[in-house]
Amino acid sequence: MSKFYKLQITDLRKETADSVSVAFDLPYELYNEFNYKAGQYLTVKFTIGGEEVRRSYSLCSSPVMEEPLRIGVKKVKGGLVSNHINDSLKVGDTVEVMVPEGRFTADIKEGNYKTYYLFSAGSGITPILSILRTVLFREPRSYVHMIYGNSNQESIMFQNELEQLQEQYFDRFVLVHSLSRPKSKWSDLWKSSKDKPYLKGRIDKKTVSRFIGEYPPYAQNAEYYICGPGTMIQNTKEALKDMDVPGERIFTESFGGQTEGADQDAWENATLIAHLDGEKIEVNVPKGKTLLRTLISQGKNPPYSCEGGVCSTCICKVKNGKVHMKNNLALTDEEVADGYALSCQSIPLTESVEIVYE
Amino acid sequence: MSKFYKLQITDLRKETADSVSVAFDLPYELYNEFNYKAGQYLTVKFTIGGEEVRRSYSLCSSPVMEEPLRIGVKKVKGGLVSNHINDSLKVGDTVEVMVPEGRFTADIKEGNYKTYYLFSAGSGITPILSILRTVLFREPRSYVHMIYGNSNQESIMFQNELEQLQEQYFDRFVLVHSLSRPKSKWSDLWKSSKDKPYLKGRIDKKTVSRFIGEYPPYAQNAEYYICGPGTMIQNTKEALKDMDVPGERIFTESFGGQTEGADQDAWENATLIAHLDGEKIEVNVPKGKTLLRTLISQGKNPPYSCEGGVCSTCICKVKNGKVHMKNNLALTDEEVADGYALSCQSIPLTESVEIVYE
Amino acid sequence: MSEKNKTMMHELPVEAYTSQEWLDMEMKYIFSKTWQFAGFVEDVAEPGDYISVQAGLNNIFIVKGRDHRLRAFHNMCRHRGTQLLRAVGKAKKAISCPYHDWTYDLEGKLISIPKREEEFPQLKGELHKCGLNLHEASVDIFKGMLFVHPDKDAPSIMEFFGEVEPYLGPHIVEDLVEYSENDNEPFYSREIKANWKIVVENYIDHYHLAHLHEGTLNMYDHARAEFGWAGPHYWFYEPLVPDYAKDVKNAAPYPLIDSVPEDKIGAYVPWLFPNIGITEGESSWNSFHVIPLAPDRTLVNIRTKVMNVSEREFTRQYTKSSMHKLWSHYGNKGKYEGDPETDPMASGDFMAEDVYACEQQQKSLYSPKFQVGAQAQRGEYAISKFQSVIKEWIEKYKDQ
Amino acid sequence: MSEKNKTMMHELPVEAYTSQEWLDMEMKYIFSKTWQFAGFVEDVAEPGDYISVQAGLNNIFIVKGRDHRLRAFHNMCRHRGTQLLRAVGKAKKAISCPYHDWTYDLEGKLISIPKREEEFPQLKGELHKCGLNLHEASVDIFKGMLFVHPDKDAPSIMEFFGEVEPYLGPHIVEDLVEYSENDNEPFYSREIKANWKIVVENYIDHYHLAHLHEGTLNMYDHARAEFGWAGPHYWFYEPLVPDYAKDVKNAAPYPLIDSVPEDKIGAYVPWLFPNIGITEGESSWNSFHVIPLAPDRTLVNIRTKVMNVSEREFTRQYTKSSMHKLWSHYGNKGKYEGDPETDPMASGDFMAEDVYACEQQQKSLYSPKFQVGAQAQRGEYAISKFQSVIKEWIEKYKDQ
Repeated sequence: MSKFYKLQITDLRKETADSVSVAFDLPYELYNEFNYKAGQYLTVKFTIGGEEVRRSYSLCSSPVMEEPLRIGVKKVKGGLVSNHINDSLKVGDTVEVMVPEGRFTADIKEGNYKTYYLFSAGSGITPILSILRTVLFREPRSYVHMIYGNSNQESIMFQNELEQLQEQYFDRFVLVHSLSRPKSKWSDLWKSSKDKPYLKGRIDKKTVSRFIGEYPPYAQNAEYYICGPGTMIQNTKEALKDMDVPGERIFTESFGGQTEGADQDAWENATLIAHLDGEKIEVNVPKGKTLLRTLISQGKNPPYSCEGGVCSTCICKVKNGKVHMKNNLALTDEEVADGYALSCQSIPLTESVEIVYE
Repeated sequence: MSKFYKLQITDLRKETADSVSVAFDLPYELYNEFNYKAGQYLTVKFTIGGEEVRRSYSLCSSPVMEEPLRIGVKKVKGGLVSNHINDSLKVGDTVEVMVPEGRFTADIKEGNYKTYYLFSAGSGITPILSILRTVLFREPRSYVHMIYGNSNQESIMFQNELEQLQEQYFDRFVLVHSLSRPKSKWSDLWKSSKDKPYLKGRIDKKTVSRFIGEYPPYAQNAEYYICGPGTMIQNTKEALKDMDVPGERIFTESFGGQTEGADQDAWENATLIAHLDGEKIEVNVPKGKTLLRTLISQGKNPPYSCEGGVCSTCICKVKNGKVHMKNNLALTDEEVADGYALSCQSIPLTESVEIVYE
Repeated sequence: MSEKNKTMMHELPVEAYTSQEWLDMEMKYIFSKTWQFAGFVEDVAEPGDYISVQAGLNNIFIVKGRDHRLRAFHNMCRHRGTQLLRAVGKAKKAISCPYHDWTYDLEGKLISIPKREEEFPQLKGELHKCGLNLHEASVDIFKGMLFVHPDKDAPSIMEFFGEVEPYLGPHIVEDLVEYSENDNEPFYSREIKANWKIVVENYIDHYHLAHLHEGTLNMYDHARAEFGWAGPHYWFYEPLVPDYAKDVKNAAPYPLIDSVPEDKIGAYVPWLFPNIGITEGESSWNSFHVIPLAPDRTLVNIRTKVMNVSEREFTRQYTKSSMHKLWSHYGNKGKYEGDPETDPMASGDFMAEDVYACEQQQKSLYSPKFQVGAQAQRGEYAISKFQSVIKEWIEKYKDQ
Repeated sequence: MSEKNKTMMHELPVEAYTSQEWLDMEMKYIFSKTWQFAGFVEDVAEPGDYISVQAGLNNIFIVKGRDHRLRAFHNMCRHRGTQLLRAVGKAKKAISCPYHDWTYDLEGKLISIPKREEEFPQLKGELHKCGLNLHEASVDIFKGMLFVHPDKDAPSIMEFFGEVEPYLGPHIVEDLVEYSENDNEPFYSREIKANWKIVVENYIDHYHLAHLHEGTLNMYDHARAEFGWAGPHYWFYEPLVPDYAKDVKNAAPYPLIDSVPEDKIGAYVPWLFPNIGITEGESSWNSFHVIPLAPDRTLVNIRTKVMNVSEREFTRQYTKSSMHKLWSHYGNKGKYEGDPETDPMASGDFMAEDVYACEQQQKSLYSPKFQVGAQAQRGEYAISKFQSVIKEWIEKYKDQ
């Protein structure tokens, strides 16, 4: 499950002042294992300052093109791994990488006739770029209507690539930039050019509803992909729901700052009974620690990868007691109702909690 | 086939200055064999000046009335047999007669509802009279529209009989006389009488087309019977064809002068191979002789009766080589195309000719 | 089979008057197997004139050849079946289908196909020998009327009508001329909401004359009616009532038809199987053509002929008749009192009375309670006889 | 089975064109298994707008959600089947059945039942989980046209039309505007007395163009036509005749459609299976919708689109064209001489000519003599091909 492979960096490309994309060389014998879907991510492992840390970064490359695996990484303020990648890695370095994972994927098939709405903000572009390029390349009859939010012109990742796509697929691809703090000289430039309009402000409900009104779906099988910070996801999703977009057509992936749920009182020193690989583990959960981290600190080896509530590798079933997930971007409401939880995000709400890794 | 019966003359009636009708006594035992259809003819045989001669004369009697067989014979200038009959025969004489033959017949049935167009000229009246009387008597619902052409009033054969029929069947029988050289006093007489109009001139295209226009068919199953000299037949037939009368509704019988085809160069002394009654005969054809006469002069007994190209008794099939028929009033174009020929009219066109009597 | 289907109209089940299946059968086994009325001889007067008529399932055109003989062909191109000729017209030497210009001569022979070589390489040799000539039908004339039969080798029209002919009126129809308010339209034409057999049965029903038409057809002497059957056809005759007979010359609405001898004046009203009646009267002669449109819809076309006299003479008779005292007692009083404009039973018009009776009878056929109560053995004998002929005819051809 | 029923129209028996049974089969196995034309995208322009259309046996309504995405549902209340929405309208947030006020949201979910507790105690829990939501259908857009499919999980519309798309005209339909004499009515609408397949076969018959339409569609160069089959669909293209092509800018009746490059001007006339043709010309673009009403009745609705220009510009082109000398030789001369008002064959109107041919052909199908004589191997190839597709489709679904 959590096996890491050593892959060599073949390319490192500065995308903006504070972001980089990293391409890996994939040996032929790993082709099958590293087969991926547009929208999935790679989990990388570093040992920084003696501590093993894992992070997941979405692939911005497309699985249907002859190109190396590539992830996009934007510096997070004080972010251990993102700064390491941006500042210290160089071509030729070897990185430990897990096989691609993630449920934020589109079912892209040549015969499809769909309209894809892509909403992304900041580094949320990475999986969206992968989906975008794959759709345009693989589904010659589908349409893509996309908004990309950034703070200003200079923080737009993959700018050249996006412009090329706009030119190449002008009849099926609409891209509107949304800039929260646009630099005026550049905006003046844009205003004079019909091809490069942008919306001012953050991606919010009004932006979304106007955008869809202006670019209604042509192919009626429409799907909505959202990737960005939690608030952007929340806003976009609510806007779509207000417009009666059915929930099953909306797909989200959280990037950047997490949306915390309402503060929950964790049960201090609750008892955790965990069934893992046939072993029954009983242990107290220290305050503030997640069920996953509690087990890891006991030397156990529970499955996990992103530790961000996104990937669902650490999924478990709650048999007794209740837990609160600080963040859940992976499980559906129904899965939660059925008792599933992400152990990397879960803190106990009851005196005793019993979980099973299935 | 060519069997002759001796019949006694019971009546000889002068029809015009140069024509006579001859009635024969038919013994009861010959009733069946001499059963005939209106329009057929008898072939009579005489030995005149030591030579055996045969001629065919149409029956003017009707098979459906209780009356003797009767033929009409008009003198032909220099005609051996017609003069003999007109001048030498008397009641009580015996004549050698073959059974009635001929394809110029109408299918007369009580239930019929037809319009008969009868065209006749001169002695061509004889078979026409037979058809006319039979139709009027047997088909109470049919109509007859008739033209009878003669040179003048005095050469009209069967005049009384025709007048009687006009009176009796006034609602179904129209008769118009056509006189080429009418005698004026009589014509004056006629002009004063509505019942006896006549057309002046020979029966030609205009006459035919006007006549039909004036007396269109009432019953729509119309048939056209033509009997007279070759030119009269030709003219009438062409007139009918010009009016789109279908060929299969037209029936003709030639009387008097024959229409010769284009002169053909006969192959002198051609070899004739004839298959007759199981025998294979090989013989040279002398110049000017027909195939029939060649075989007869060799003492063979080929079937024949009229020797005028009318009756088709002498029909044979040409297996090899080509022949020319001087006259053909019996075979259809299709029969000729299928290789049939009248041997009494055929002269060889190729060095060798092979025929079969079937 | 439902209960209702077993209910009988004398000889035929009720469904024979209501179902499409029965109409289909009749179309196949009666209307396509009989001589069908097609008009008057003068409708196709000159060479080249044609008319096309629907005779049962068959649309047939009649064209007069230059030999003045009529030909009849199924009005349907042998290529894809498109109708060749419209209602009435004048044909040139050839007939072209409007759809793809296949062309036939007036004998029905196929003489030209556009793009023959490229498109139809299988059609070799002479075109008229390719088996694609027009289907021939039969046409003939009876009593001045044109009849067609869909079969090329139809039995003679006289085999069909011969037996009834002696019972028809002595009128010489060919000498009469048609009378109509509008050119090219029948004197009377109306769609009746009833099965065609209901209309026929009304026509041949003697029993109703003195009742339904007590005020409209009372100038004929119903008591002295004679009638009978001849082949599949019905014949009927009744003389004038004495009051009318004694001054018919002045009272008749139109000039008397002179081909009828004085002692034979009366109404000859035969029904020619299956769907054409003729009404041969003292001063007019009419064809009464009954055309099924649907199980419950029937078109009736009446064409009328009168003496060929000058308009002045015609008008003089009409005026004389309309002022004649006879008509105050006879011929045009409604059965019921009411508005003659809106109530057929008060109209004083016998056709309106008949139409009313037919439509009301048809309506009742759909009632679960419907049953025939009783049959007048003389006055309605023709009705059950007609129904048996229908049955016989269907039986005869059904298994062929 | 009678003789007649075995007579074939190329691939199909004649009864396929005359019997209710066949129409029923087609309704089940063709019209309920294919994407059916439902209008133009602008018919459902704004959120809340809906239209309801009959697609084969299914009445389906299309409604635009506030997300501007179309939904399609079977237009029938799950309670007792009453139709929910009439032809055209604007929906609020919910759809109520007029009969008992059962109410559904725009996603088709049942959200309210009057007197639910007393009357329907068996319906427990959330209403939309009671299995009584509206039956979903599919809706999608192709070439600016709305299509519906009665199945919720219909195969993609592009699976259906994809193969023929490359053969369609380069016209950008979405840029054109509808042209009609009367608002909300199609440019042309007419009930034709013929089976729907006769109408289709006429549409795809290349052989008749130079003949039936010799005076009306002669501005297109039939000799240079190209055509073929793509999936179940037929495509057809022919260029303008040189006379017209060289001055098309002045001669075209309406302003030239600017999305068509000069070298691609012509008539693109595909037939999209089973019952929608489009006619993409030099200055107009038309949908030709063929709707079966009965075995022998078919409704044809034509909607037409033209360039989105000012009325002045439109009128200027129309005037220029109508005075253009080209049209004295082309485009509007009847095949026969006669009264253009009453005689379709003298009308100079190609639709009238086609209607005439179809109706005449249908009539002949009932004749016992009817047979197809021969088939033009190139000009009529599409007809038998279309018939095989019909057959295949029925075979495919009949045993499922």
